[in-house]
Amino acid sequence: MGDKLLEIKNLITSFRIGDHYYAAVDNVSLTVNKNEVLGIVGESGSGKSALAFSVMGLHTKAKIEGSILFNGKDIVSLPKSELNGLRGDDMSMIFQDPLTALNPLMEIGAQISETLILHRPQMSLKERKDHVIELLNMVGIPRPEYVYEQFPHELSGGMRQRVIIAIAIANRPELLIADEPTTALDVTIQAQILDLVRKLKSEMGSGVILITHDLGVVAEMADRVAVMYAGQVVEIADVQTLFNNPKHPYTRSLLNSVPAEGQDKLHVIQGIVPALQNLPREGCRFAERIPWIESNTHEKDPVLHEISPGHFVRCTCYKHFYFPEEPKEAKVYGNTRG
Amino acid sequence: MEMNNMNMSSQQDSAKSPSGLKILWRELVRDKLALVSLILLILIIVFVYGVSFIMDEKEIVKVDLFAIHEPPSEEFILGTDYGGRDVFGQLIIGTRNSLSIGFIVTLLSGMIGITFGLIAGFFGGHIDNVLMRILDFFQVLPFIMLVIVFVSIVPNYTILAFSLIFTAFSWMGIARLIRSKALQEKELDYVQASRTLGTSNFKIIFREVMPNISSLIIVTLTLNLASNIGLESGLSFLGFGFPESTPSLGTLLSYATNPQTLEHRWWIWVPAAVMILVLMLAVRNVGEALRRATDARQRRG
Amino acid sequence: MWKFIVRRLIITFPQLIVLSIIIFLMAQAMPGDALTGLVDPNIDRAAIEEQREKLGLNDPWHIKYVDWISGIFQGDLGQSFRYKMEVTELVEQRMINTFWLSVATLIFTYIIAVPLGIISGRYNDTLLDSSITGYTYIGFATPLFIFALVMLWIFGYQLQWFPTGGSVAPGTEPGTIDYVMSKINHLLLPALSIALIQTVSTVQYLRSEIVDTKQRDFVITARAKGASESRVYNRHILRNSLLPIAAFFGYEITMLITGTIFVEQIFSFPGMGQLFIESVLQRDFSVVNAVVLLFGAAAILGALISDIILSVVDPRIRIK
Amino acid sequence: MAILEVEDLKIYFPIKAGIFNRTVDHIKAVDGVSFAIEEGKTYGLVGESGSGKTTTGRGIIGLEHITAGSVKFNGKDITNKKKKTKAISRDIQMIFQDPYSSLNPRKRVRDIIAEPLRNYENLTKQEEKKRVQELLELVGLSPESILKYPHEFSGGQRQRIGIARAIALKPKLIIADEPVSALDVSVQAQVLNFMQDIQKELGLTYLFISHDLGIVKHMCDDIAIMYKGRYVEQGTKEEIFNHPQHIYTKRLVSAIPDIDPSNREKLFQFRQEVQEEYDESYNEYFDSEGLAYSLKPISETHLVALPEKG
Repeated sequence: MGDKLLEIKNLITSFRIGDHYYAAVDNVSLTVNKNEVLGIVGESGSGKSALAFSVMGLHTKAKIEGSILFNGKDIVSLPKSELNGLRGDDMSMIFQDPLTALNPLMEIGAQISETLILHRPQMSLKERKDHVIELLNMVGIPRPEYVYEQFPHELSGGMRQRVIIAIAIANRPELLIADEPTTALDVTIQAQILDLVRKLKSEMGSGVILITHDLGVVAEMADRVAVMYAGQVVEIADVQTLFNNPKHPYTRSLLNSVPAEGQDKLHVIQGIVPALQNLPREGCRFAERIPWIESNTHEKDPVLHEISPGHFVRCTCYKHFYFPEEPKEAKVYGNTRG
Repeated sequence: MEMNNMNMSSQQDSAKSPSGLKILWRELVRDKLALVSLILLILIIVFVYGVSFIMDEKEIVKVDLFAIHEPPSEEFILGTDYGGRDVFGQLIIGTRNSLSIGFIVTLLSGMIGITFGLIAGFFGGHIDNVLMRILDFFQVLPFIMLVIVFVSIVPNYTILAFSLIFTAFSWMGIARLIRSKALQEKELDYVQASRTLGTSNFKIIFREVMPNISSLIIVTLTLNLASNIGLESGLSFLGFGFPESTPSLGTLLSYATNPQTLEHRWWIWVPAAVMILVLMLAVRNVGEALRRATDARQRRG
Repeated sequence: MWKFIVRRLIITFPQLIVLSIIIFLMAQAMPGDALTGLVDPNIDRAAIEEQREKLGLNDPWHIKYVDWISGIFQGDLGQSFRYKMEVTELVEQRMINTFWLSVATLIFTYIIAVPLGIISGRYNDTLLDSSITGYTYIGFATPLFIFALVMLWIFGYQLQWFPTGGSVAPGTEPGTIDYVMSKINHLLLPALSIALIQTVSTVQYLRSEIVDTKQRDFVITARAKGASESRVYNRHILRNSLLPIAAFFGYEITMLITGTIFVEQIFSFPGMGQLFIESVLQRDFSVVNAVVLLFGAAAILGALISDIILSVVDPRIRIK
Repeated sequence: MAILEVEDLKIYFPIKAGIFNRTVDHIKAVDGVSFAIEEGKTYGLVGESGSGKTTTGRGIIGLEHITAGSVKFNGKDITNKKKKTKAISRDIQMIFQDPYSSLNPRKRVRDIIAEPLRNYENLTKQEEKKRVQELLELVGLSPESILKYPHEFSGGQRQRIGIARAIALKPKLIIADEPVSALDVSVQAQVLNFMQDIQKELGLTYLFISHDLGIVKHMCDDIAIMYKGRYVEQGTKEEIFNHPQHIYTKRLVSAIPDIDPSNREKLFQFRQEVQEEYDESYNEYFDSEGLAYSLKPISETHLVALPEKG
């Protein structure tokens, strides 16, 4: 294991709906090391974006409990001014929707410069402009001097996403959080953007949290992967293990539901992702979606079990899980290596 | 993330009651101020229409030179005006008239505006372009001046003529609103789906699109009702509203342009002013509460 | 941007022409014509008819329209039948009065609207916001003429802080400081009356713009850059929310016209609005037409100006 | 015999500009597209945003005005809306992308599914109700849900309601426009499986429009790749994925993320090579306007847009 850059301990992020608080992120503990890509996978409503926003301190109305240690310092309780010193400098974020994440009334140059003004006030005007142009070059924008004076509406989606990346890497952050960075983009543009993120990461040696619902993107990008379901991490492993030897029923179901070579029928996960206020708060949260698995195989209060070094799985039901389409025996013995 | 949060709560809300109108009603009842306003409004309407039914309007508007400018007394609850006419009676009948004209104009201009807006928005393109140029023009005109001029040049001036003139210049606001909403709506797949299923344009506009903007229509009509009551009394105040023989709240207020009346004979104009204020506030409260109910972002948690 | 402005101008001309046609037709529908008030009733009919022919009053309507419109371009708005003078002359002083009243009103409107709107939007759902929203509620529900009457009653008659009528104290010499001060003094109460009512729509508009902008994604981007809350507001939210206010200017002008008609009447302020009401009541139609034409043109130009301002400040229109 | 034949389809949108807002140019959303679909097959139309794939589908069903070319259904020309008989209209139906907006939120499930029945068939109330219930059962929803409103269902269930509506008239051809791209991964599987099931059951033909090559590979028999309104390549699934000929297709195929992390380095390498080839040979494959050439057959089923010289 490398150096710990970010350590999230027992994080609970809750939102108020009506008179109650509901935890969208429910007791999540994760670490991100330097020069490592941690992929966080989950469907909508899994709490993955809420987790990212918690790390960046971007929730304005959520209740946050637990601790987030960044380079050993807890940033949950940090005063706003100190947090602002970190954001955009030591840690930064790439957003999902390049169409709305840029200020429509500000020139591209000014939007990138802003983050330099905030964190490197000693820079002269000229230095700053040179640096911005260099950044635009780095993220692969042609004719940077020209783009510097353009407005967001004049750029394509892929170009805007590059600008957002330029903003994020302007101060060479130690931690880069990418929240569905390619979801809104075409597949060829996606390949380019992922390539860019990969290149920048290895140049800067930053830790990266890559949040996505796309298993293919994670398989390509991540070193380690955390799978989230209903606000909890249900499985963590290095990327090879997770894709080649997945354990948790949810992970396995998810992997079987995307089309792959030689697959005749896709696996269908029964039921729906419950809404935040209807989340099961006791027992295995995935239990109701695998009703054919006997209920006594679930733990009462499921915890993460380390089944091999670095490979954690929540609940004990994974030992007994099989797909209903397949003969029960074959799978139970064939896949349980423990 | 905040947005996410909101979506969740609005999903929950809509899951409970299927129809938009029911949501509107529930929000309205939950909003204390709006509920009080609504009850007050209903009381005023029932009272005014009820009392004016048993009142002798001819008697009230008859000039009585022996009872000029009498302060409130047992005979005249709110005194008399410069013609010796009973102010209380005029207030009741004036309120009734103002409300009636408010309803008529709101409905007429609403019908024109909604149809105009739906057609412009749904068909878009050239039709929309032409209709919007017409609307732009109407909207930029100094509405009140044109109404005044038309009122003054119409021979055989009646309440009907007044409502028609008023309507002719007050359908634009709702038309613009409905049009922009219809533009958004028609892009939604359910409209496209109806087209592929062989449903006619007329049916799509009035059976598919219109129910989906019904809450917007109700909100706008309510708010328009308030402003139409205000505008009618304003016009009557200037002397271009109801014909002279018809009592109106604005007419009572116009007596206050006489400094003597303004300073010393409060009973003539203050009740009318209060009545207009109460009516407009009450109607607006109801309208704003309805608006909040339709606007998910402003919905109270 | 230039294309936008030119296209906008091209829309404006037909608007002005249609306005003039409507007014012209209105004038045709009005009883009497230019001769009605001028001619001695004892002159025999044939002579009147001759006179009519000479003046072109029997021409077809489109020729009369062309005559009328070319007259307007030469500054000829006709004769006032009541004052027996050129309408242009009659209107001139009134127009100056109304102009200054409008300027004062606009200044008050924005002085009130901008801070209230910003506070209300930034601290939405606080007590401060509720009280500002409460004010807009009442403002929306109060007809201007009632409010103006009450203002006149309280500050004019009861407290006697302000004059109750006219545009200048009688006897003051034009050009002196006293004259200017008296003019301003006469403006304040009517202008404030309109502004306090008219401003509520701007306050509400600004508030909802800010509340909307606050939830936009680029604001989150700005926070993620490490910008302080005040910077987020000043650099991102306010700039983006104030811009649509420019688009509101045209609407403001149209509202102002309605405002002056009521307020000038109530405060006996000798401006265009009062002239308009007087002339309608006295059926002095050449004056009525002139005033409607001027106000209508002002409203059309106000809308034009606000669109041009918007096109200049909004890069999405400016650069295309 | 082909159930649908599209000949040189062109759909242009006017670009209005200048002071008088006159049409100065056209966006060639669909620019000379020809293809045919065999009955009972699934034909995939793939492209990135702005490629014209959706416009093609909407043009065929009559939601867009066709500028030129012809569309034939079972040999009958249906290019012009007026020539399209009611009988043909009911044979072509559409499934929409967004299950949230494609169902009118103010209508009950019964009225939603009955809408096509009311337009084309004269059923009594009882018959209609029975048909709607049958359809609901067919798509795996309980017949009791006829009184519910769309928001009471999940995304996948709504999409199935949309499908029930589309198959109510027993159509022959269904145009599916990105039917699963608005859904979560686990729900996608549900809808895709279901579409395959009813295809077998009702003998449907699909025109399957999607940007997701993985899903297209799973669903389709024949695939066409579109770029800027033109076809760049058409062939069987096998030909497109294993032997792509056009550089654009190669690039698109290489950009698909692989779910196996051990292939990672190989894939980067491959993608790099394809990108280099793309940059080098761009001018060979595209004309001076950056558009694809017309299709040339390289085998019986495989067509590639190559320049004249071959």
